[in-house]
Amino acid sequence: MNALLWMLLDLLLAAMLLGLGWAAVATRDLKRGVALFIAFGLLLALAWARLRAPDLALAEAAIGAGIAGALLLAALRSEPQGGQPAAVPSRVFLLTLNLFSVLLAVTVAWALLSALAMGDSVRLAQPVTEHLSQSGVSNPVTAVLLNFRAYDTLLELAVILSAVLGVLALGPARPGYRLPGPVLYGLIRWLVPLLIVTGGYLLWVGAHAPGGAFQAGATLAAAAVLLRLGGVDGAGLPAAVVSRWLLAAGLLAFLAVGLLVTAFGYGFVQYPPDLAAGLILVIESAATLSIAVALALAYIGGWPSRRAQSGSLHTHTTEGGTH
Amino acid sequence: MSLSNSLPLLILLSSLLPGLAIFLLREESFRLRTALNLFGASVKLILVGVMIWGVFHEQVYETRWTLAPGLDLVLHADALSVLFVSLSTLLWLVTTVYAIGYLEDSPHRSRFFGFFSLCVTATVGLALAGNLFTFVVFYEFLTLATYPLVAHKGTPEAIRGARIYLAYTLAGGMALLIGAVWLRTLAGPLDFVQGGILGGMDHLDPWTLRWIFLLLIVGLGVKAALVPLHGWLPQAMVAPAPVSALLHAVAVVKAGAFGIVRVVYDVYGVEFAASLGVLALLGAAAAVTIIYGSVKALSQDNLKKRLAYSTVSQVSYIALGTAILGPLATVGGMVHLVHQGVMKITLFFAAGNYAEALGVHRVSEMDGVGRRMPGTTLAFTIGALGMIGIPPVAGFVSKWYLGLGAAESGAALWVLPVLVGSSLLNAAYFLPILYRAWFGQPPAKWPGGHTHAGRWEINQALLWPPLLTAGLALAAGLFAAAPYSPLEWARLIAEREYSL
Amino acid sequence: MLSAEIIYGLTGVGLFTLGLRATLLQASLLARILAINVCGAGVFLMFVSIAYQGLAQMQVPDPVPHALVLTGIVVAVSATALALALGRRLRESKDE
Amino acid sequence: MNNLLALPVVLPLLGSLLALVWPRRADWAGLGASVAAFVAAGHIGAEVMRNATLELAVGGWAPGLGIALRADGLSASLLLMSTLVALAAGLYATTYFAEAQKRADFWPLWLLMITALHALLLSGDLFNIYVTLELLGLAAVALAALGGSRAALQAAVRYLTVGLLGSLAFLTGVGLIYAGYGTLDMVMLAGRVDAEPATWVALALMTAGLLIKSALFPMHFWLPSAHANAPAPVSAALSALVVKAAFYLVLRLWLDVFDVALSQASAGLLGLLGASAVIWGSWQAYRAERLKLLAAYSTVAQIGYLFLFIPVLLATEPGEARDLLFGALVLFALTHGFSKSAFFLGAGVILHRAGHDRIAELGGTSRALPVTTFVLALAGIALIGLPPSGTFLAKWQLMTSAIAAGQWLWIPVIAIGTLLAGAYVFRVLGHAFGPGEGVGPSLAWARAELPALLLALVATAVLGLGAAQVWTMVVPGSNAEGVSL
Amino acid sequence: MNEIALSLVLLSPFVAIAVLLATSTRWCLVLATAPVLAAALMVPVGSTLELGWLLLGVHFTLDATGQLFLVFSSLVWLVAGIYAAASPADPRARQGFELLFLLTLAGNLILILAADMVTFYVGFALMGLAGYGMVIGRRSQRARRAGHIYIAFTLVGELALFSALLILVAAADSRLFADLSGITLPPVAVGLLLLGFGIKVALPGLHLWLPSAYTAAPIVAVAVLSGPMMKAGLLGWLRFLPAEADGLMEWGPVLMLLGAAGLVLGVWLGLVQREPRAVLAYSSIAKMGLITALFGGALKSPAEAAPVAAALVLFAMHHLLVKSALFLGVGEWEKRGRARWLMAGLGLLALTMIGAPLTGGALVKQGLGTAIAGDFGVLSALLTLSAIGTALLMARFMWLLTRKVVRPTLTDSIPAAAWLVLLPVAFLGPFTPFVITLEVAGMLPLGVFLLGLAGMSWLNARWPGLWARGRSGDALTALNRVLQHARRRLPTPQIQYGRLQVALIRPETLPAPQGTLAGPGLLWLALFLGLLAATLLPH
Repeated sequence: MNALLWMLLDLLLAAMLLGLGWAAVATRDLKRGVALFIAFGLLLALAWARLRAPDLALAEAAIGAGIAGALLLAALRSEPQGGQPAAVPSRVFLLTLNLFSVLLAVTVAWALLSALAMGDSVRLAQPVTEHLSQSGVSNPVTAVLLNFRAYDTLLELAVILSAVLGVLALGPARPGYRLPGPVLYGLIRWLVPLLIVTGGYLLWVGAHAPGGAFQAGATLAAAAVLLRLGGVDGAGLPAAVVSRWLLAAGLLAFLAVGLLVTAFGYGFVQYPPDLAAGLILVIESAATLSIAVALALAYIGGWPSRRAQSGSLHTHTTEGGTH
Repeated sequence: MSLSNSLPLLILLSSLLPGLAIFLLREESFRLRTALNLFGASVKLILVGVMIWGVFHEQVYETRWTLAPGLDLVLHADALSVLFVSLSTLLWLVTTVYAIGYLEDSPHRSRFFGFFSLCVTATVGLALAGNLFTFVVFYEFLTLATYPLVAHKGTPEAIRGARIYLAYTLAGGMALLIGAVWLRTLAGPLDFVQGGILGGMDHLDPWTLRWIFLLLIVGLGVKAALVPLHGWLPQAMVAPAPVSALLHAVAVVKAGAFGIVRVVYDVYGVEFAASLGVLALLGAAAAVTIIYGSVKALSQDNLKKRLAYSTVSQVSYIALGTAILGPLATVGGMVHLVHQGVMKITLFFAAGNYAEALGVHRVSEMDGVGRRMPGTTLAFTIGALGMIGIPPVAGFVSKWYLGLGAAESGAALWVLPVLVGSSLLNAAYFLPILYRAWFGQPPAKWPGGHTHAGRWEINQALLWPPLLTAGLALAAGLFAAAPYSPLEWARLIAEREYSL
Repeated sequence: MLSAEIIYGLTGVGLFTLGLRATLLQASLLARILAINVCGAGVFLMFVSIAYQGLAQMQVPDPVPHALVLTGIVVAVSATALALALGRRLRESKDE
Repeated sequence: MNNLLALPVVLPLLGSLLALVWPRRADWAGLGASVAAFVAAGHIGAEVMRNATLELAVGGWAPGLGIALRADGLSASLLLMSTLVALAAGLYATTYFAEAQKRADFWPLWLLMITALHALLLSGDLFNIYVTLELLGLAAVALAALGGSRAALQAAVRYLTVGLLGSLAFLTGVGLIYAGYGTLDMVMLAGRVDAEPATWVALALMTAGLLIKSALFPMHFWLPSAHANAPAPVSAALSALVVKAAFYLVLRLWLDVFDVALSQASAGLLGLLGASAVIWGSWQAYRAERLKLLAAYSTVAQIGYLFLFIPVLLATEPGEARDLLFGALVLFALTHGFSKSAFFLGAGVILHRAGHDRIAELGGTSRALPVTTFVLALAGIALIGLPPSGTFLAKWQLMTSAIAAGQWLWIPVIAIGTLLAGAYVFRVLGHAFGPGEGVGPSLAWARAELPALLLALVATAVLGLGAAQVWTMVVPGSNAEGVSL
Repeated sequence: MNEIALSLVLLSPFVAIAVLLATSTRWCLVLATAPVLAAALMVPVGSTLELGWLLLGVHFTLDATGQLFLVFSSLVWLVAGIYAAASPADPRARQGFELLFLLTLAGNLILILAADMVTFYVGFALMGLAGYGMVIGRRSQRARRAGHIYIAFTLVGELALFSALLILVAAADSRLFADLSGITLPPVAVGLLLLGFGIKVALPGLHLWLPSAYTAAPIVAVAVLSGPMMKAGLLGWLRFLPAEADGLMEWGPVLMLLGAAGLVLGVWLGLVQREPRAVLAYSSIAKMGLITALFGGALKSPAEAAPVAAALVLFAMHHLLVKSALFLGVGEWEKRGRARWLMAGLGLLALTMIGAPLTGGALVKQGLGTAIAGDFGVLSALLTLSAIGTALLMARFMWLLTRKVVRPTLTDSIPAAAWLVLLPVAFLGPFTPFVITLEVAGMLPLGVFLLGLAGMSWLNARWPGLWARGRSGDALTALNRVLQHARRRLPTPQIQYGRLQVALIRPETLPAPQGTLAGPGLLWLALFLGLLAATLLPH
């Protein structure tokens, strides 16, 4: 009974996901599409929660729906209304395409089911739980991210960096929004510190509970987004020179630790067990800053103009950043 | 690092290094470039002299470099290679002198002489190639080294000629490559061995071998200008005179012919090839080419074109000699390798002189050049008579042995008419030139060319090379029976090939 | 009785496919990026459902796929950012 | 515990960070990192020559739980190539980008791309490879967009989109594999995989994804515009390295991981696509009107050659013959890497000097830029596959094995491809030799021309005459002795 | 000693050439020829000279036949040399006439002394080709045409000879003439030899080059052409076709037939000529016809071959002397007109030519007669026929000389003197013990000769211009036509570029909505499914 109820709930959620997803990509109206996509993201976060992946739920909410949504909305602003005139493929072509897509889905599903049915379902969960104690953190996801597969994370930070550098290389940022009305302004003044505190908390808690550098960074970035929406062109970012350092900070810390330990006879990125917790925290905090600045810059879409650097709230922001 | 395994390499380097050095020279540094050229050429000459002596006394010279497991770059000296090496070395020296005179104060001489040396390097590499792979390598290398020479003038027709040349030779190289690879998969590393290596392997399917032979011959036939693969040769005439001389006498055309010899004698083995029946095919192709080339030459008014077609015809004598089973024909073919080179280079030098001094490019303009330029015309005459096969010029000796070989092997008696016919045609397109040159009335004013002041008819650097080569052509015939003469070498090769 | 991992796994496959199809058919860059994100979400869903399968034996789901998906999400957002910036630049170059 | 393996990844990454925080010192940071990476790669190569494969378990966690970096002959040789090409191209870039701002933008991205390449070549973990693929893709796109022209941007957008699709397909495959076998480490996987639906579909998905990134015909549609419109040094790296990285992965998966699940038919399909790529790419290159477009299409063709090797490899019995062919494959990849980068750099020089790269108007280049013309010629020789370039040896070996395996179809393909290559290369040279104005100094522009010359020489001379070393590196225990002096 | 003498003979022309090139004095012609004659008289028969290093290995020897040829030829060469050296310079003819004269001489000497076939060929070729230069000596339009015809025939002849040589050497496995007699000669070779030498001896059909050359060339050239060079052909036959060799008997009749034809042809055409030179030319053809026939007879019956051959050689030598002398005389006549002493000398030569009594001609003819007494019925008939024919021709010749008026041009006397030296030798013929014999065989031609003269003057008085129809050196343009034909342009193959059509589709241009990735995407999906299918199929 209980299980059946769960299944029905699952089916409902799945159906909604598919429906929203379909609606988001099928619609001709981009505005609608984006809105649907953000909704889809939130629904996805729900699904993560259902699947016992709270870290992902947080990340999805903060990044997948939040930042990505913000980016898309910002992009909408300059998108010509109504999108391009819809291109109509020939009937036969569409038919073939659909046929192939279905075939693709069927084969992948077939493979997935047979894979799920194959052998033991434990996979790497076993070794992770075994070595969790030596990882220096108690949250297995964080353990995997920053210890067992720290190398992935290192490169992942590089990915973010390269994306941002790509954005920056494309030229200066667009002019920001005009100053909003007092209500929103007040709201922002009230929200931003809250977000910053949240970010700091997420970073801290990541060691043993859901949360971590990415979620934290995303939250800080969200604060910057709000500031920009609040008419602060610079989104409270420090001067370019500093921002560059902040961008690099995460990777620098990572590399520093990773290489430093080798000086003591350890392998690359091999933490001494007793120092692991501290080192991870150092890396994570640096990474948080980098991620935050990176996402913020990505949202702004380039270096803010000089004038913007002297935004009203930026000192405050940087304090918060160095929390 | 003893001489026995470094000499071939040294001979190669003696033209390669100067060539590379020359590329780096400034256009103006005329003396240094000339010095480098002549130095390289003379060093090579000396080294080759050593090699001749050594090979004659059955010394073994071999350089081996492994490029890939199972793929060795082998430079090996045997009688045949020495024959070709000495020819190219000698003529390189002469041609260099000629080119220095010919190109004085013309642009891009560094480029020219650089590629010139590379071209000779490639030729020598071909000559010394110790296995089919090495041969293919240098065969392609030669194509590359000659392209810039053909295109040297940079005029549209020069570019066009070079392009056509390239299209033919690259295609040919491809056929050769495929054939070589195919053969290698069947027969393993294809080191050249006197008497061939395939004869022993009776597990191979004869038809496969025939196909491979066809591929190889098509590949080599392009450079050897076998009809119908000869189309590039008349087009390549746009090249400067020294280049044409080198192309026709030593480098490209000869490389093809030499390759045919190698394939028939040292890969297939002449008896085995004959037993496969592929020699008949080769012979037929050669015969057709001989006649076709001569007939075409008749109709050319452009002197260099006429010479080009005569090359088409003459070089096939080598293939013909190879295609006839029997030592005498072999001797004929081998010795023609040298004789044709010496005679043809003379003709091209002379043609170049006419163009340079008088602006005469067409046969119809040649009336009375003999009086204006007796030395050049004398050289031309000797070369032409040799081509016709008139004793005692070298060409006679070649034709004599070819014919003798044909007569000796009753099967190939059909070759005699070919020889006779081609000789008649040779006479028909050469004698009128001689007649005009000597007995024609010189015009009041020559078409053009820069007037050369001085007591010589033309710049000495242009006068002596043709005279020298003409003398060689004469001597090669006159003292054919003397030791170390080309004929003697050819005999030596034939003896070793047929293990007489 | 369908287990959750199967339901969500298949949903993932579905999202993957329709995202892919839309990516191919959309003309506007923005829409295309949307579609790619949906497509990616489908893939992530597969991963997480795979992880969920671990719940049966060990009482926690397999954390590795979670970590991977977390990485994936970040990568996706980075790519989105870059793509949107490119699109903006392109449009500006069209305007100017 | 061999931390040496981490260096080719770490050093460029550090370099990029330094270049990021000190924009004014970007050149030095970049070049320094490139040199350091080159040295590290050299050490790794030497190590690999000494004992077959190196492994580093990052973080000290056993492969499976952790991520392993591995270097064998294949990856080590590709690593060496990429470091050298990167060094030369970087050196050229310092003159290519006139204003400091551009260079400050260029260096960090460039070094990130190099980081990604090296990480990809060394990685032994499927998901990690996905991350490197993404890093590579994003950095490459960003660099390709540096040109800033409208065409460049359009190309970059398309490049990014298809790249993302490719990586997603790859990721899906990874997911299926993980679901099926519970590991991401390729060596462990090789031990576990079996001919099962999961394997087949996963392999098909990953291969399909990689085929897009390696631009195998008909998935090459995005390449020409992207490579032709990027800045010259970037084009060089894209054509020489990035595309090849994807091919490297295909090779890895097919030969080392999934060989049990393979079939001659699928290999044959790849071969057919490769053959079409050879013909079509060469033909398009011959028809191209711009030099860089020609180079880009020639890349399409050369990638085709690489895929031609696969069916022959699978048809050849493991053993000496197969090792020979494998070495030839690596040799081909290396030679193309060097020659193509040299070609692009040369094209860049011409573009800079003449202000255009329209082939029909190249007249007089041989006078104005003799060295660059020489570079184009040398690189062209390697592209055609004429001796003494390494390509020649590789093709020789490929044909040998193809004939031995009875796969005759590839022979005419190679022949036609080679002839077409000759046609397009010498079409360029013909125009370059053609009439035109201006006689320049023999070495116009040392910092710009020398790197290209270096690369071209490596491709044509070093890899040709020293090819035996490639086999000693790639094939454990094959010791070819040098010249017997 | 002998070697030295022989090498002196062979070298002297080349020494002379050297002198000529150094100091372009024309007397080197004499310098070349005089020592040859001297040596020829001194060198004993049977002396040999071998030069293994030269060419393909060269062998010289002097046998009886060779000595005869050498003595008479060199005598003619000497006189011709003096004549040429002394006669006034023809500005146009200057270039290289002496050089070619000497080269021709060298060739002639080489072939006479050659003991192996290659050497003989070398000499023969050298002589024939250098002869071209002498023929066109005057550069007149007529001379050029004659030269072209001459060179064409010569080349054909030499190539025929060349091929024959190859076959013979291959058959005999030796290059020495000595080794030929042992073997059976391949018919192909014999045919080629007949062709090759037949051109030199002007067999009917192969004679076409001769009249034009004789009428157009400078007189000195004609003298040596008609004398030593023409007889070289006969020597070739004697050398290459030794009667002892097998397989020649059936060729005898062929030669006899050809010879007879030549005789008739020569006489007939000769009678209708209007130039003294042309008449002499045809008389040469007729005489060589007779010689050919006799040679054929010798081949037909090897038994009696030797004496016939000997007599034949004497006969030939006599003709050699007389014909050369006649031509030189004509040369004088062309310059001086009808000087009495000149006409007298020519008359005497005509008499010895027809073999009138008391002349060397009578002797050699008698020798022949005795040699062929026996079963050579046909031959003796031919002999008589030729006697009559020759007589008529000579009559015609003398008559033309008397009729034709030539305006004297001032000349110096040395050539005339030289000719006068030659005159008695020619008249007395071979230095056989001189016996006065009166016999019918000698009287008949004399009578015919006188009758002929009378008849001709009468006929001419009766129908003036009767002989106007005669033409000399008839038109021969066959070879030219062949060349013209060959000159027609053949199409040269041009190779086409960019025509190659590739039937491939661009994936971008699928029937997909533009601006999307749908086209490539579709292909991509297909690719994925294809790969999957290909992987699944075997399992």
